[in-house]
Amino acid sequence: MELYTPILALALIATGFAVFSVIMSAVVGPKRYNRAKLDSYECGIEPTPQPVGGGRIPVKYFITAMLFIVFDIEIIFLYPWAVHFDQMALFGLVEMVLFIATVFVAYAYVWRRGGLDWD
Amino acid sequence: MILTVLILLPLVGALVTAVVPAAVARLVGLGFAAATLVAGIVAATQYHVGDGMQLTETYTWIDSLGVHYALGVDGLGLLMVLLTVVLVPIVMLAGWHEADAPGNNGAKAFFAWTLGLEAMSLAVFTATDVLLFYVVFEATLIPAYFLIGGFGRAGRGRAATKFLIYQLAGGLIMLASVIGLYVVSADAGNPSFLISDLAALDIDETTQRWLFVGFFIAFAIKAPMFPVHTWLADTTEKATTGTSVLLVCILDKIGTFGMLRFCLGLLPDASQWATPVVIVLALISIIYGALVAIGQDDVLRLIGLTSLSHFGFIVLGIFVFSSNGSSGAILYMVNHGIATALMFLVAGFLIRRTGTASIREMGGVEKAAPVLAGFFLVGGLAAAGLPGLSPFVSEMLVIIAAFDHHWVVGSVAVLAIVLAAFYALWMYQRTMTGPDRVGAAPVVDLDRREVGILAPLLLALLLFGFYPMPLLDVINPFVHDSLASVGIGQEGGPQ
Amino acid sequence: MTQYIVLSAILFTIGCVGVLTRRNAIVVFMCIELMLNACNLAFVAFARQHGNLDGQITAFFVMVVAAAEVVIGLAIIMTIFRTRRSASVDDASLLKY
Amino acid sequence: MTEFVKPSIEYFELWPLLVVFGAACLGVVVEAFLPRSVRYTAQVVLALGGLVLALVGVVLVGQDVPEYDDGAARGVLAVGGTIAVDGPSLFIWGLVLALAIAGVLLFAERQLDGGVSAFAGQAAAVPGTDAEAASIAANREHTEVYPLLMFAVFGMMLFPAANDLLTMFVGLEVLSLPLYLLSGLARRRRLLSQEAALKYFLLGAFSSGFFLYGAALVYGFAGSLDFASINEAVRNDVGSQSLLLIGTGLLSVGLLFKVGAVPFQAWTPDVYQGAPTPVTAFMAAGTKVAAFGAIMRLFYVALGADRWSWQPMLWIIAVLSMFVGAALAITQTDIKRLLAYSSVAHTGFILTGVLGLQASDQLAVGEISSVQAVLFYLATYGFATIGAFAVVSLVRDSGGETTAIDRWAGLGKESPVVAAVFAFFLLAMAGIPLTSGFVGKLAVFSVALAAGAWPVVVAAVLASIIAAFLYVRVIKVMYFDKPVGDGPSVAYPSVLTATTIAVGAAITLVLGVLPGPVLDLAAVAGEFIR
Amino acid sequence: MHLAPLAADLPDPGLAAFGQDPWWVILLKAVLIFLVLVLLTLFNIWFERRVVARMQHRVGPNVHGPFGLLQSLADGVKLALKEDIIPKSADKVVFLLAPIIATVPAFITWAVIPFGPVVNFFGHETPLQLTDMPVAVLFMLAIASIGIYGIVLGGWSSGSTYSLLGGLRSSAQMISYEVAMGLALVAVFLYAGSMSTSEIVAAQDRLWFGLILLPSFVIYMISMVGETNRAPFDLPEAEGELVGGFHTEYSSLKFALFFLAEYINLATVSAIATTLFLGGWAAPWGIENVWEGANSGYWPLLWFFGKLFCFIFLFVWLRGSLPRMRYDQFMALGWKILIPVSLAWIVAVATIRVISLEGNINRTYLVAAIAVLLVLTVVLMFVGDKGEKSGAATGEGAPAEADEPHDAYAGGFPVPPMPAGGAVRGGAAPLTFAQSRTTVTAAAEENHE
Repeated sequence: MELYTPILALALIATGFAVFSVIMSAVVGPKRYNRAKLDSYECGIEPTPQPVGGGRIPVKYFITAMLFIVFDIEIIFLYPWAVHFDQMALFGLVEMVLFIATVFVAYAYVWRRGGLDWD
Repeated sequence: MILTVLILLPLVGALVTAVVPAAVARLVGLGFAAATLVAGIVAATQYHVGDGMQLTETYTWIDSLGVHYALGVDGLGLLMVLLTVVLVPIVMLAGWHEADAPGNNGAKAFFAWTLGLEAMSLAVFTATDVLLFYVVFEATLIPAYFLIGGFGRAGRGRAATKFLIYQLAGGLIMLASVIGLYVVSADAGNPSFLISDLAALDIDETTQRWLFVGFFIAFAIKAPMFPVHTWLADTTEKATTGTSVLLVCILDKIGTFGMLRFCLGLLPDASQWATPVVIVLALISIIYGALVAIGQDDVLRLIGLTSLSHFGFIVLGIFVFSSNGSSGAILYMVNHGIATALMFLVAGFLIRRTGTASIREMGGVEKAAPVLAGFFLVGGLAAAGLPGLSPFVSEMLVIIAAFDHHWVVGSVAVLAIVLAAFYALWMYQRTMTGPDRVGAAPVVDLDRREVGILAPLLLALLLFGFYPMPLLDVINPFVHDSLASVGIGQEGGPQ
Repeated sequence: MTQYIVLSAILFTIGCVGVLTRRNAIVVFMCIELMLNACNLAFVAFARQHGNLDGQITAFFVMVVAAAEVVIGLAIIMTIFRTRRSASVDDASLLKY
Repeated sequence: MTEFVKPSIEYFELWPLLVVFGAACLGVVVEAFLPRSVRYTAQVVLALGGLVLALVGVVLVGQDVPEYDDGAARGVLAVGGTIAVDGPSLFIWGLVLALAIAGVLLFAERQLDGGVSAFAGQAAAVPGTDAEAASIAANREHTEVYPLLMFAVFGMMLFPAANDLLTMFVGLEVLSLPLYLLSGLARRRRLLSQEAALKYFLLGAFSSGFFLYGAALVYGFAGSLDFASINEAVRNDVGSQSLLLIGTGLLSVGLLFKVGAVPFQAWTPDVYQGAPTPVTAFMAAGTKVAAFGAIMRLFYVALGADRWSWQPMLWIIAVLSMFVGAALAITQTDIKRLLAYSSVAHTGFILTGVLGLQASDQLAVGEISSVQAVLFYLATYGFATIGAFAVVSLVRDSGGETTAIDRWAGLGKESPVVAAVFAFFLLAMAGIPLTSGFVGKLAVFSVALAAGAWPVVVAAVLASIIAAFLYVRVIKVMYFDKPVGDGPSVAYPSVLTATTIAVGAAITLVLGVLPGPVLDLAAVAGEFIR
Repeated sequence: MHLAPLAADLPDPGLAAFGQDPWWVILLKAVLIFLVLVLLTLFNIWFERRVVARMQHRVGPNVHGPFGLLQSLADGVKLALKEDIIPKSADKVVFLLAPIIATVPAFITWAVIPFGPVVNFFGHETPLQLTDMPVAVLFMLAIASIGIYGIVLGGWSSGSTYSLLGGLRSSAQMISYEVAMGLALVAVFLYAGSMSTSEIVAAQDRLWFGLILLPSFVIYMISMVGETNRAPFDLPEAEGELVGGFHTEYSSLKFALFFLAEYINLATVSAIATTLFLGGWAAPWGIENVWEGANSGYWPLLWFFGKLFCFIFLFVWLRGSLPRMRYDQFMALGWKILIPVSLAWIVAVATIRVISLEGNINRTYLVAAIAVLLVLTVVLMFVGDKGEKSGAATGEGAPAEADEPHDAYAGGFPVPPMPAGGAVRGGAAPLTFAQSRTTVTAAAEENHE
C-alpha cells in the first residue's frame, strides 16, 4: 500500500489548488451580471429552448463508445500477456493471435458496415 | 398371437377406413368389425375354461423401465372381449345413416374412430402389463373424445371436453399409483410392470392403501360411481346413441374390470381395508342413480343415469367379497352391456323419429309403432331386472351376496330394484302410452334393418336370462382365483 | 477484508434496488452494471483473502461480459427509444397477461 | 508470479465446440465480405454445415470417451479442467445441435411470408418510417441471425459442459446475449418484438448479475471456482455456511431464471410472444435443455454434498412452477403465451426429475437415474416444443401469424393435417400415452418418487391434470368450435419448415412408442464427472 | 482453474527502492512536482507563443519580464480577475466540478514519472520519482482517462450546444486515440517485461525502445497528439465550427484550470514518451562514455527535461505548420489505420520475441498463426472503405429518416432522456439542437427540421 500513499499526497495538493482557484474565481473578480450574460452562448442570438424528453447525441458517438469498450477490453487482456510473455513464449503467441484474430472478425464486420465512417 | 391379431385388426381397419373414399368407408369399416368379431370367436374357441391366464404373449418393450408388451385373457377378460367384438358391429349398423346427419363429421370418421376405440378397448381387456394397460387405458380416450365431440347434438363439444378432463384426471391419478407400483418393485430389486411380477410382491399396508386410492379413484371415475359420475349424463345426452353404447357398455366396463384386476388382484389387503367406504359409495350410486333417473326428462340422460345405478350394483358385488357377489358382478357387466345397449339403440331410433329426446314431448308411440314400443319395454324391464331377462340373474346374485354381507346393505339394494321398476315403467308410460302428441307426424315403426340390429340383443337377454350357465362357467374359475388372492376361501359357486 | 465484502454487498443491493425501482431503461441498465461491478469487487476481495488468482481472472472476464452486455443493451434500448420516444420501462406494456 | 504451466487443450474432445464457434465467426466474415445477394445461401449452408459437422464430432467423441478415474462415469476434463466433456455433456450437445439444425431450418423459411424470412428487413429502421418501407421494398433481411444463432448454440454447448463457475457464467452470457438480439428482430409486430427484447435483456442481465454474485460468494466460501474443489469444500465444510447458503441461493436464481421457473418466469410469456416464432421455437427448446444441463451439473457436482440445503428450495419451486404455469396458461388467449406458460409448467416437471437420485451407488439395480430421466424428458420436450412453434408459424391471416386462440377455431376443417399434428404435439405436452411426453413424465415422476419426493409427485399429478385441461381446450377450439369470420388460413411451408415439423412429430411419436434406445443412450451417458 | 498463489502482493525487487521514504520526503517531492508542473505550464505557454510567432515571422510576447517570460503569469492573473460567469442553463454543481476533475488527474499522472536515479535528497537516499508500482503505466493511462470526464462533464453541464458538441467530440477522439496509444505501449511492455516506469527505463539502458520499436513510437506520437486535442487534431476547439469547444461557457479561473490541464497533459504525454521510448532520464548514448558521471546525481534531470522539451517543441512545430484535419479523416486515421497497424505490429514483435526466445520452433505452427492475422489484415486493407453502409451495424437509420417532418427524433439520434420527471436543474434540462442555427456537424444538420 505504501506505494500508493505518495499519490494521495500529490492528489491532495492538486485538489486543494483546483478547489482554491475555483473559489477564488468566485470571490475575486467583479460581479456585474445581466440576463444576456447568463444565457448560454450562441453567437449572440436567442439561445434555443431546451426540449423535454432528452438532449440528443449523434448515434455515431455511441458506436465509438462501444468500439472503444471492445478494444479497451482487448488491451486489458494484452497488457498482462505482454508483461509475462517470456514465460508463455510460443503458446502465448498462438493463443493471443487467435484472440486478436477473433476480435478482428468483429472489427472487420463493423468496418464493412460503415461503423467506422463519420460523415 | 391371436390377441395381437385381435387388437391389430380394428386398428388397421381404423387407418384403412380413414383413407378409403367415403363411399365405401362404411362397408370397409363394417368388414373389419366383422373380421374382429370372427377373431374374437376364434380366440374364445381356443380358450380353455379354468386354466387362468391364457393365450399369453410377452415381449420386452422398454427395457430400462421394465415395461413389456404382454397380453393374455382369463375368464373376465374373455367375456369383455366378446362383449366388445359383438357390440361394435351392432353400433356400426345402428349408426349407418346417423353419422352422416348434418352437423356430424361424417360416417367415415365415425367408423374409423369406432374401430380405433374397439382396438384400444380390446387391448385394455387383454393387457397383462400395468403400464401397457395404462397406455391403452388412456389411449381409448382419444377416439372416445372425437366420437363424442364429433357426432351428436349441440353442446357435444363441451360434453366431450368434460368427459376427457374427467378421464384424464383419473388417468393421471392412476399414473401416480402405477409409478408407485413400479418404484416398489424396483426397491424389491426387480423393476417390472408385469402383473404377474407385481402380484408376487408383498407391499406393506400403508403403501398398498395409497396405491389403492390412486387406482380406485381412476376406476370410479371410469365406471362411473357417485360422486365422480357427473360426466356420464352429459355425455350420453349429447353424444349419439351409438357412441353412448360404446361408452357405457364397453368403455365404462374398464372401470369395474380394473377394480377386479388391480384393486383386488394386486392390492387385496387395501381392498378389504377400503370395503366399507366403497360399499357405501356403491349403495349411494345405486339409489342416487335410480332416484335422479326418475326425475329426468331427457330419455338419454335417464338411460345414462340408470347405468350409474347398475354400476353401483356391479361395484357392490365386487366389494362384498363373496363368490356370489363377484360372479354376479361380472355377469352383471355382461348383461348390463347387452341391456343398456338395447335401451340406447331403441331410444336412438325413437328420438330420430320424434325429433326430440324430451319425454314430456313424447307420447302415444305404442299405437303408431308397436314393435318399437315392445323393444323399448323389454329394454326397460331388463334394466329393472325383471325375472326371465338376463340382468335378473346377476342382480339376484349380487343382492344375495349383499345380504350375506350385511342385511342393511341387502335391503338398500332391494330398494333400488323397486325404484328401477318405477322409473322404467313410468318412462314407458310417459313416452309410449297416453295421448298422441298434438300436431306431430305419426311415428313410423321400426323397419326391418333396425329390427335386425336389435334382435340379437333381445335374444341374448332372453337366452342368458333363462340359461346363464355358459357365462358362469367362464366366470367362476376366475372368481375363485381372485377371491383366493384376497384370502377368502371358495364356498361353492352359485348354481 | 470483510469491509470489501460488505461494501460489495451494499453496492450490489443498491444496484438491485435501483433495477427494481427506477423507471428509465438506461438507469436500470446502469444499476445492472453496478451489480456486476459489485461482483467484481467481491471476487477481487475474496481472491486476496484466499491468496489465489482465480478471483482476479474472473474479474477480467466479468469486465468482458459487462462490455458485451453494454453493447447489446444499448443497441436494444436505442431501437426502443427511436420507436417509442421514451425510455420508460413502464411504456413498454404492449405485452401483458 | 510462479512458473507458468501451459494448460493442455483436448482439441479432439472439444471439436464440436470449436466447429460451432468457428462457423459462427466465419458467418460474421461472410456477413462482412460477401455481397448481399449470396449471403442468405452462404449463411444457411455455413450454419447447417457447421452444425452437422459438430454433430458428427459429438458422435465420434461419444464413441470413445475414456472411463473417468473411478469408472462410474466416462469423460474428460478439458482445458485445465474448465470444461467437462462427459456423458451428459455429450448427450446435451447432441440434443442442442439437433434442435439447432431444426432452428436453422425454421430461420431459413422464406415461403410463409411471401419470399422473405421472419426477420426484420432492417432492425435499425424505425417502424412505420419510409426507411422501413424502403428496406421492405428492397426485400432486405438480416442474415446476421445465422451467426447469432451459432453463437447462441456455442453458449448452449458451453453452459452445461462448464466445470467451473466462471466458465459457466461465460457460457450463460454467450448463450443469452445473441438471444436477446434475436428476439428483437421480428419482421411483423415489431413493437412487440422490440419490447420483448428489452424485457428479456433487462431481466436476463439482472438475473445473471445474481448468478455472478452467487458465484462470488461460493468462491469466497470455497476459495476456488471449479466444481470439484467446491464439492470438497462443501464436504469438509470449511468457511462459513452462510456464504455457501446465500451463494447457492443466488446461483440458483440465475439458473432458474433461464429455465423460467416460478417465481422467475415473468419474462417467459412476453418474450415467447414477442420474439419471431422461429426464434421462440429455437430458444424455448435450446435454452431449457442447456440450462437444465447446467442446473444438474451445478447441483449434483458442485453442491451434491449439500443436498439437504437446496433440495427443499427446489421442491417448492418445482411445485410452484407446475401450478402457476398450468393455472396461468389456462387464462391465456394467445397461443404463444399459452405455450410459454405451459413451458413454465414443464420446467416444474423437469425440476421434479432433478429432485431424484443420480449417483449409481444410490440406485437399486435397473432403476433409472435422475440424469437419465431429465435428459430424456429434455429430449422429448425439446422436439415437441420446436415442432409446436413451427406449426404456429404456419397458421396465418392477412396480418401475418394469427396467434389468438379463438382465431384458430375450425382449423380442424381448414387443414386437418396441420390441426392433427398440432393436436399431437399438445397431447405430447399433456403427457398422453403413446407420445414422448408420457414416457418423459413417467421417467421423472418415478425418479422423484424413488427419491421419496412423493409430495412433489402428487402435486405434479394434480398440476398435470390442470395442464391437461388447457391442452384439451385448444384441441376443442381447433376441432369443435365454429370459426370466427373466415377462419384461419394455413400457409403452405417450404420443405424446410415441413421437414422440421415432420421430424419433430416423428420423434415425438417414436419416443412415445419405442423410447428404449434413447433411454438407454441417456443411461450410457452415465453420471457427471468432477 | 488452478492458478499460482498470488505473489504480486509484495512489490517485486525492481521496486525495492520505493515506499521507503519518510513522510516529509514524500511531501516535499509532491510539492516539488506540483511546482514544477505549474511553472512548466507557464513556460510552455510562453514557449509556444514565441516559437509560433517565430514561425509566422512575428515577435511574440516580449514585454513582461526578460523575453516576456512572465507573459503567461500576467495572463493568469488577468484571468483570475475576470468575472466568473455561471450560465443559468448550466448544472451548477457539475459545472463547478468539471474543471477540478479535469485538472487533478493531470497532476497525479506525474506521480509515477521517473525524473532520475536514486540520489541524496537532503541527506536521504531516494529515487527522483514520487513513487512507482508494478502497474505504473496502466495507472497513468487510467488516471489520464479520468481527465476526459472533466471535459465531457464540462461540455454537458454548460447547457449549451457548442459546449456539448465540443465535449462529445473531444471525448470521442480521446478515447479513439487512447486505444491506439494503449496498443502502442504493448510492445514496450513486451520487451521490458514490466509495467513499472522505473524498470522500463532500466530496461532501456542498452537501446532505446524508440529505436527498436520504431512503429510503436510513431503510433504513440501520433496518438498522443490526438489524445491532447492539439493541432492538427484540435477539433474540439475548432473555433470555426465550435467557438471554444467544451469550455465555451467557462470564464475566469475555471477556464484557466482547463487551460492548465491541457498544457499539463501536453507535458505528461511527452514525459511518458520520454520514459517509455527515449530511455527516460538516461543520458543519450555516447555521453557516459566520455563522462561517466552523466547518469548519476541530479544530472539526469537535465537529460529528462531535454528530451521532454524536444517533444514540446514538436507539438508547437506541428501546430505552427499543419492545418486542422477534418473530423472524419481524423477518426478514420485513428480507427482504420493506427489500430490495425499496431495490432499487426504487436503480433510481429511477439513473433520475433518468440523466435529469439526459442530458436528451434517448428515454423509451420508459426507461419499458420501469422498467416491467419496477415490474411485478415490484408483483406481488410484491400477492401478498405468500399464497405457498404447498410445502417445495420451502425444502428443509424436508413437515409430516408432525416426528412421526417417535425420528428425531433429523426436521423438516428436515440439517446436516453434525462431521468424521468424531466430536468432537475439548469444544465440537466435536456438539450435539443432542434432549432439551433449552428451548422457544426452533419449530426446537428439532420436535426434542423
